[in-house]
Amino acid sequence: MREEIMAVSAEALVGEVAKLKVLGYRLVTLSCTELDASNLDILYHFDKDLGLKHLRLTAPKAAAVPSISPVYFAALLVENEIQDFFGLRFEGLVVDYRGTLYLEEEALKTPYCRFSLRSADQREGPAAALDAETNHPNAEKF
Amino acid sequence: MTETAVLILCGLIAGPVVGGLVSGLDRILTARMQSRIGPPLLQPFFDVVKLLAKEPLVVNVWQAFCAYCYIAAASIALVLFFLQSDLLLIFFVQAVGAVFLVVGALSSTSPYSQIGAHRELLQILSYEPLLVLVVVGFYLETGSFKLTDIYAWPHPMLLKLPFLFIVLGYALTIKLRKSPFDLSTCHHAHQELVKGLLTDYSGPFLALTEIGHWFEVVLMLGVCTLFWATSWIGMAVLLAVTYFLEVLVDNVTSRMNWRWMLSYVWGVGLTLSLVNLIWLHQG
Amino acid sequence: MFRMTPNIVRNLVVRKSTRMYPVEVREPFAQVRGELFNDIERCIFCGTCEVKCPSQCIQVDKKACIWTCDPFACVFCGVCVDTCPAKSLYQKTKYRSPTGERIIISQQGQPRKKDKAKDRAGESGTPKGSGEEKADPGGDPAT
Amino acid sequence: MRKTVIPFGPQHPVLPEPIHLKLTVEDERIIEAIPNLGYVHRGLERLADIRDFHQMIQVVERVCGICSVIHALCYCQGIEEIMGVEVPPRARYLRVMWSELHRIQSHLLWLGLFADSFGFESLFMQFWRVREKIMDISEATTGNRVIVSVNVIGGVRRNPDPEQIRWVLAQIDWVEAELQRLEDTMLEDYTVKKRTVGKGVLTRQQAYELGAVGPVLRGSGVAQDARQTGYAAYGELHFEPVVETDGDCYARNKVRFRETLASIDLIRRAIHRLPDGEVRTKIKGIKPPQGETVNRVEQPRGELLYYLKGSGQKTLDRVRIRTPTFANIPPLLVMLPGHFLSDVPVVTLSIDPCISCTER
Repeated sequence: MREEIMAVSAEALVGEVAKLKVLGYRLVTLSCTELDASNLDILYHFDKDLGLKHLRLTAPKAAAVPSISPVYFAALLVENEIQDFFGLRFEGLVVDYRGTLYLEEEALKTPYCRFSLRSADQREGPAAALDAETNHPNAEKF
Repeated sequence: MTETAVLILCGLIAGPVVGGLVSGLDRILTARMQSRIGPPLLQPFFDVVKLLAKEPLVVNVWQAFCAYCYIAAASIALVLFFLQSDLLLIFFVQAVGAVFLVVGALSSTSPYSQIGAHRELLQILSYEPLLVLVVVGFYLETGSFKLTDIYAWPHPMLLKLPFLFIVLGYALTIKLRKSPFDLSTCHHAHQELVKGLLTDYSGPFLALTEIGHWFEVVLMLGVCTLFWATSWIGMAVLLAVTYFLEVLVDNVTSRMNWRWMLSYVWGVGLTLSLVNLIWLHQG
Repeated sequence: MFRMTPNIVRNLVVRKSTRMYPVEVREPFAQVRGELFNDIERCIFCGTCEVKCPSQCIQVDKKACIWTCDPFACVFCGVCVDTCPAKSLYQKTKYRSPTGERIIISQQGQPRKKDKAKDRAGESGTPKGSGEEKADPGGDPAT
Repeated sequence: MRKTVIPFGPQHPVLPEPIHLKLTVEDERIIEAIPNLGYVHRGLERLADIRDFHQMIQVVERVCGICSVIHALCYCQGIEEIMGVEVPPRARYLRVMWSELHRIQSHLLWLGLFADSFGFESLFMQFWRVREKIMDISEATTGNRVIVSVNVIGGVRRNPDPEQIRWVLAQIDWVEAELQRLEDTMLEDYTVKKRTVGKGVLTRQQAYELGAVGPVLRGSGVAQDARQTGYAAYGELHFEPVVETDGDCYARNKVRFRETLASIDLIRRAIHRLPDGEVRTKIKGIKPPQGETVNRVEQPRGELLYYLKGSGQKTLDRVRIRTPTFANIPPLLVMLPGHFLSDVPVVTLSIDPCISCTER
């Protein structure tokens, strides 16, 4: 890629993003790619005066990633989308569809992952129940 | 007695036939104004026949009842007009029909239908006072509410009531469901309320409301003829010009909202009526 | 308020923009990518079109020399025509007319031999003299 | 009146495409709008796993019918960048010509739909009548009307001859004349202004922070247009973005109308400077793309972003498409509350929603 890419860790992510916002950057979007069976690669694209800047986060599928939607409201749709398609959890989403933005309740999760496809009945297990408990309170509304 | 029977029959036939033809002409003229070829003249009849042939499906029985009441009231109003009855009575019967249409829409739970019904009530609220003022104008000029007396009046009414004719034009635009007043429902179901008031009417009952609408169109055009009742040619020319202008206005304006309609129709309509009435009174 | 009026009045007098479509059809432009045809006599059954087609609407049976196309899956992109080495594929300038039945175009060709055999057999039944194309109504959507 | 929830869509006659908005209304006034997507989701990004990188051109064209050339252009530019393919100058100019033709037809389509959203049917018909001419130009020069399939990796597939170019110029003159006839109505008519001025206001600050793109962003006074980066031949055509400052539906309407005229101008300039020569670089023998890139172009609806990643195989590892409508939905959610139900179509259409794009 021609532009500058900066690697970030999950802990430092929100801080870095907030810094970029102060500098006057605009969130373009997030791109998620599956690297292997347990890792995802998330690129955060930012733009200022037609120049791009990227943050790269390598996220394990099992762990949740802090949401940047409290900083950039515009991130809510794309984070929900990644949640739908890659099964990654984002913590602290301003509007959390809980994986139903695109998919129906009964649909298989993670349709965009090549390496693993969690089946529907697996989702019903205790892990899913735990997921539901720790969800954002806003989620009840939708 | 036979004369009365013939007149009643005339009214009952003229409503659907003339109304449908006017509607067909309207569609052709609109198409030409938009540089299209448009449908054949008889298309409205084809549409209605197709609707009548459909399986009746009702949201609830009330709605079906209301559709029958609406067409009954609309046809009675037109028959009364053919019988040269009292203008006030005619408008009263017509208003009853309009209200039944609203009640039918309110009886369903669809939000589109509900909001459409509310808007229709607001429309009735805007045009009914204007119609009453037009009738008052006739009374001040001729001294009677009877149609026989108005038709017998020797001078064309338009020369004495020009502003009231414009006011009637507003009412006509609302009644014909044309832009900028096609708020509660419009002819092509392409607005934010889908088909608004008529969303939940379907099949034969939608056909009934359409035929009822034709009766009302003929009635309103009949009221327009009162403004040049002295000669047939005058009547025809007046009707043609009025309807052409209606279609033209429909094609050069966008749909407005009901707040604008209330303020504009009442503001301009009432002012024009008052000016005309005062002028009549002075003269 | 009535700024649209001149346009409206003008439309009343100038020619209409629409036409009575199925009755009156405009002349197609010269380079239009319309319906896809295979000149089966020139086809060498190499299978390039099958590989290149983005909508995978073409199947080529190299051994039996059968060229099959699902015209309903074709997206008229013309990639097969561009890449055909034998130039046997071509597109007419007319579009396929609407139909109520699903059809699969299946053409039987001859393997390329030194001596040109003139007679070709249809795949099954309905042997058309020209052997141009055969439509199986309600054929199995093989794609 | 108590609170009512109105299901606006997914099948609604005013909306050309299926987006579902749950509108909570109180007395016809919107309190809250919640979108729901997924009605036309086709998973085209995943198709990259089974279609090779040449076939993906036809796939990405189908992300959105209205801006197919520009999708293919963005994709091809990305692949060309990874593979290091140089595009011949004539092809770059032709790409500009077809992109701008597509922008015109998309804007004309939108102008018509926008007129329809406030119930101005005859204006709708007029814009679509003019648009038909652009479709004819597309059909005559590329072979297809909407999804024209003219871009390939390394150039373009059609090379119009001088006579065809002259014909295009004549047709474009006709389009410009017709548009000027409609300008007065679209921008000055009392009823049109009444329905659009002050509706759906988005301040400069809001538009920038919510990530709005395209005419929504430029209607709020931010002069940002991906064409300024000078991709294809835009760098040589002295491109200037069209900007309005009011940030309401009327401003966006005006931006799109002026952009349509600007596009006509750009086509003229591109044709005027059209160089001779080849239109396609042969890429036989070059290895399939290996590496990643982000490419941005300007669609009629706004900035389009492609993230492409390949690992030297025939199929790409990842094709990520961020369409402009996707970026414009958060601003829409901010714009809707406070308006009346009758303004919902106007405000919604003012972002030019392309839901098939959004859901890919």
